Parts: sequence; C-alpha cells; structure tokens
Amino acid sequence: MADPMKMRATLKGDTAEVRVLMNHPMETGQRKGPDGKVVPMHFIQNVEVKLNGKTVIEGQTSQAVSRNPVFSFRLKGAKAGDKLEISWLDNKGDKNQTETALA
Amino acid sequence: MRIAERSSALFAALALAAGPAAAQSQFEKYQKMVAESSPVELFELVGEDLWKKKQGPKSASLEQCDLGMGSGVLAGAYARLPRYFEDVDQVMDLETRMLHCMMTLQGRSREEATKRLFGNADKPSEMEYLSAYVAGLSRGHELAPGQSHPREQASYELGKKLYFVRTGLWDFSCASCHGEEGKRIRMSELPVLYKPEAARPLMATWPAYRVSNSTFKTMQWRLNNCFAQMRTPEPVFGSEVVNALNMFLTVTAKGEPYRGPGTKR
Amino acid sequence: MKRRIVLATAAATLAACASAPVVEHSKMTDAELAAITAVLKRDFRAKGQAKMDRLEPDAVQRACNLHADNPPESVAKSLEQAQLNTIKYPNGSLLGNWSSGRKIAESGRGMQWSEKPGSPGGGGCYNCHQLSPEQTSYGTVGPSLLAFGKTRGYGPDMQRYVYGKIYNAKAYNLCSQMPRFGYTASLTEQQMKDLTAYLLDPKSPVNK
Amino acid sequence: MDALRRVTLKAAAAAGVLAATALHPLRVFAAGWNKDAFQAKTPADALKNLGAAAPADSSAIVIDAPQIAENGAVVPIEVTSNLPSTKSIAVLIEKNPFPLAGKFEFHEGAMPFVKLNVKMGESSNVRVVAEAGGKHYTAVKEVKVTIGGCGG
Repeated sequence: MADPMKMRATLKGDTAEVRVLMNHPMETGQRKGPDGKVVPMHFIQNVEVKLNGKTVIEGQTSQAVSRNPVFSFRLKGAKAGDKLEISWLDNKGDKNQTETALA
Repeated sequence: MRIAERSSALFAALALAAGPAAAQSQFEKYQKMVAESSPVELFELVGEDLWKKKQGPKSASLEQCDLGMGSGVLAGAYARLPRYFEDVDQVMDLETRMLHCMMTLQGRSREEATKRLFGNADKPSEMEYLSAYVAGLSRGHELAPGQSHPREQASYELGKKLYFVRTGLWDFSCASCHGEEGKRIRMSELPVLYKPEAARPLMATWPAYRVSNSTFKTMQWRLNNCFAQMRTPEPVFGSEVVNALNMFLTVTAKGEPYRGPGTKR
Repeated sequence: MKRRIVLATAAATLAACASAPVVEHSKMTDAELAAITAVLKRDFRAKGQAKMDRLEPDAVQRACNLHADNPPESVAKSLEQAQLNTIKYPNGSLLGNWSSGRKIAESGRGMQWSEKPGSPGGGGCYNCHQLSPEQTSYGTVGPSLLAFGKTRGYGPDMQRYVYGKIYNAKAYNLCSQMPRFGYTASLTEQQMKDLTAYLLDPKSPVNK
Repeated sequence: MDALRRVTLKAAAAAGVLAATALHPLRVFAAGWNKDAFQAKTPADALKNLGAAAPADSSAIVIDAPQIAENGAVVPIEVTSNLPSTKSIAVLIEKNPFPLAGKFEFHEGAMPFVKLNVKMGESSNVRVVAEAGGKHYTAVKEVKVTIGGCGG
C-alpha cells in the first residue's frame, strides 16, 4: 500500500486554509531501533505548494519536524475549482504528492 | 491568552460555558493545538482500505461485519459499543467484535488474527488502522453503550468492581492513580474515570493518535498498558475483564458526543 | 451518610436517562473478592516475568479490598506489624550514593511483562512525588518530599524509617498507594540504599 | 486515496538511471536545501547561514505555541507575519542540537503563515525570523517541555 497523504482545503471568502498530513518517519538519526542500532536519518527536506500549477510556497525542513508531519498554509485570492498540489521530497530521494480542487 | 494570567472568574466562566466535561488544565492549549494538527486521519484512511480488503481463507473483506447495527452499518456503530451480541452471547467492544468478524467472515484463525494486535510507529497494526476508521464513522454520535440486556448490566457491574480492586505486584487498582481529583503522574493530569465529568472527554476521544508513541493506539491497548504499569500479568485480548472495564468507562461517559479518534500526549 | 446515599439515589434516578450512575468506592465481601480474583485469573496470562501469582491477593491486598482502603484500626495495626516484620535491613550504613539514587527515582521502569527479568528497574518516585527542586516534572499522587532530610532530620532513626518505607510502605500505612519495593524484590538492597541517600544525604539536591 | 501517487527515485538511482530528473521534470524543488543552515549547531550559525545574522526584533511576527508542552515529540507552532511583503519565515528551536527546523518561502498567492509540529529535546526558545523588504526581523517565544506519564 502506498503511504497515505492527505490534504484538506477549506475556502473562506477568498482565503484558502490548507492542511496537509504526510506519512513519514522523520528519523533524526539519533534514535536506536529495537536491534540497538541507530536508525539512520530519514526526513522530508522539501515541501512545495502549487496553486493552478504555479508554485506559491516552498518549504525546507529538518529532522526536527515531528513524525507524520502536518502543515497548515494559507492562500489568498483562491477560488472554488482552483487546483492545489502539494508534494514533498526527502533526504533519500523519496517523494510523494497529492492534489485537490478547492471547494 | 496566557494561562497564568487567567482570572479565576474567567476560569469559572469558561468551565461553565464549555460544560463540566471540559476540565481546565495547564495543558489545555497544548492538547487543543495538538488535536488541531494531528496526523490521525492518515490512520483512518489506511483503515478504510484494510476494512475493504479481501483477506483470509475466505478471501472476504470486513464490509459485512455486524458491529451491532446490522451487517455493514458503520455510521454511529462505535458509539454504541460495547454491547451484547446475541450471536455469540457475549458483550463485545469494537476490537473484540472486529476480531470475531475476522474469524467468521474472513475465516482467519484467532492465532493468526491476534498475532500482532499492538503495533508501533514503524508498523502500526491492522487492528489499530481498523479502529481508527470505524471509530471515525461515529463522530458526532453520542456515546450510548448497551445497557438494556442483563449481560450488559453485569458487564458494567464487573467493570465497576475491577476499577477499584487492588492487585498485581505493586498493589495498584485503577483508582490508585485515577481515584482522586487534581492528582498528576509526572506532569500528566489523572482523570478520575469513575466520574462522568472526567470519563466523558476521555472516552469521546479514544482510540487515539498518541504523541509519545508517534502512532495510533486502541482502547484495548490503553487498558493493556495500564495493566503493564500495574505490574500484573497480561490481560487476554477481548477478554471479559477488558470488555467490562471498557463498558464501565463508556457507560460512565455516556451521552457525550464522540469526537475521536483523538490525539493524546 | 444515610442522607448522602438518599441524595445520590435520587440524583441517579432523576438523571437515569441522561447520565451515568453515581459510583463510589465501596466495600467488598469475601465472596465478591473471591469471584473477582477468579475472573482475573481466568482472563489474564502469565507473560515474561509477570507470573500469575501476582493476581493472588495477599493479606494486605485482601484487607484493603474488603474495606475499600479503610480497614478497621485493629486489622490495620496487626497487618502493619506483620509487614514491618518483613523488612530486612542491610548490615552497616543505610545510605548509598545519592547520585545513583536520583536515577532510580527518575526511572519508571522495571518488573513489567515486556522487560527482561533482572533488568535494572527504577522506583518511579517522581511519578508521584516531588523530590529535588531541579526536577520540575513531578507527580502529586504522594506527598512532596522536597528538602526531606533538611526538614525531618538526617539521623539513624530517620534513615531506618526511609529505608523501611521504601522496602515496605504498607508497614506504615496499610492501604498506602505506594508499592512495596523491597518486599516484592522490585528494587535491590543497593538501590534502596541509594534512594535513602537521595532523600537523606545532606549533599543530595533534595536537601539543597 | 485515488489521488495519491508515490514516486520513488531510490529505485531509479539504484538502477543507475541517474538521469531520472532529466526524464521527469523533477526540478520542482527549486529552493534546494540550505545544508549549511540546517547543519549549523548554534542559532547564531544557523542565522548567519540564512543570511540573517542580525535580525531586528519585531512585534509584527506572531508566534502561537503552547507555553507548556506535555511531550516534546510534538510541539505545535503557528507563525504569522504581519510585516508587509514578507518573503520568508524560518523557525528555529534554539536548544535543539540543530536549531533550524524549517524555512518557508512565500510567493504571490500565499499568505505569510505556517503551522507545523516540531520536536523539542528540552525547554527552549522558539525563534522565528522573517524576511521582508530585504531585511530580517525576529520574535521569540519560550516553550517549556515537561515529562508526563509513568515512564515505564
């Protein structure tokens, strides 16, 4: 099963409140696993938000972001039907994305 | 608003406005913010997939599982558990009933289906995902566990006794920690769970994403882990003891609209 | 008392549809305790170091369960004396190393079914007590032990009391919520000495 | 979950298809990752590497966070900048081993607002640095991290 990712966008007037949930371990590289070995660093480094294909937010993140990251953003001048895409890329090159239409 | 700056009058006003269920707490803001930005929905999503996935010797999904409101009816079903099930002549909570459905609908053995009931952050369990999904479909429904059948009443009575019985290596009962108002373990406030005002907000938000485990935890896990802390042997999953405690807590919380799955420390 | 029951019943009847019945910690009969014990034994399984004998109520658990943690004076006194007799004091000093004691006070581990038998456990003291001012995350189930030695004295009688209380809290207060760490072999002699030092060494941060 | 797609570059890299980015227009993450700033071990070093060595205090940056966190694994932080034409917001947890937790750049259409959950090893100041009109501004809020539960 693909790792789930979920976006929820609510439109209030011309402002869209966007919340995105990502499934990711966000390993700090300092935690020991059950085998006693250090779990290697594994974390999301880039988060990008696109509105109708145009990049509106570019985030860079560290291993200090909590496991299963949740971000909220706000977009202005948005309207129903606008296409919203969010993607992430981690330090191992894994990536994931999700999209929704504003309603 | 700074907690320390709140006047007691404002405190009282807030408590009244929010009803007795909303006890004031120094962690109120933390808990509110954590709940608002919780990844818990991810678990509901995976749970839905697993609920609909054909599995077991019978290659069947759980979609026809009867959680007490009829085969396949999920809306509000969790809020009405635990309850008596005539087909097994037993009181069951959500997890106990789902295990029953895995065995009957999917033809899985108890051994196989209970092999890994409690997962971890790296690999949550099937039961955890499923609990998240099914509980989520009771949001907005008032907790109304079964109380009409004599077996349901007996379950409540057993749970009530169990809550206070001191046992295990360290002589604890549930009430050892959850027995007196205003007490803490470390910095965690201890709800007095035999009182409705404390049981209501708690039972309305379990099962839950637990921040300290970074994963989703079920009610059976919650009780199992309390017994671990009490230094008893391990309660059997789905046993009468666990169902009775769950029944006691849910009846104590009855009437509260379910708003989980929640997010906890 | 009678009035309280009447009121509680009336409230319960009035609110029967909307809210849960009023619950009180009530006394138990011998038969009820036997029935509950049987149910526990049926529904629990030994796992790891947590064996089924942990569900067998001893005289202390029995008395506290039968009397809802409030046994008659005579019962309490004679059982407390019996518990006092279980305490084994080490030869020589009762004061170990307060710094080791601090770690034991901080740790909430030990004696669980998931843990390796003999793996170092803790006293979990901070779960319930305030001890040193430097640790601000402390529980309040038990009394504050801040400046314990400083306010109560450091003498040999106090040392014997503290070691004894850690060894078997029920010797001093039969239905105390505190575990019997020595009696149940949850802490070693050295660990209990270290905890005693944490509370009673004048150099311990508890007494600063 | 139909809209959910997962592209794994690892496999492509392992197979030696290092030109994956050329085949796929994956240079979407134009911002890159400011390694020097993220690997800085002090807040001062991190700020220097962000090009924000001496930010001015500003009450136009609003940090909403709990004063007390029951668990350091998840500490929610909400940041709003009321500075006109805010270009970016950076969040630093001063006492973390690597203080910089994230930096967010806002283009036309985005409001200078972000909410995220961060890990905090201990009680610490949360410092926010916003860039607006070519200058850097900062605000601070303290979050106390406590220990909860039985710890068993």
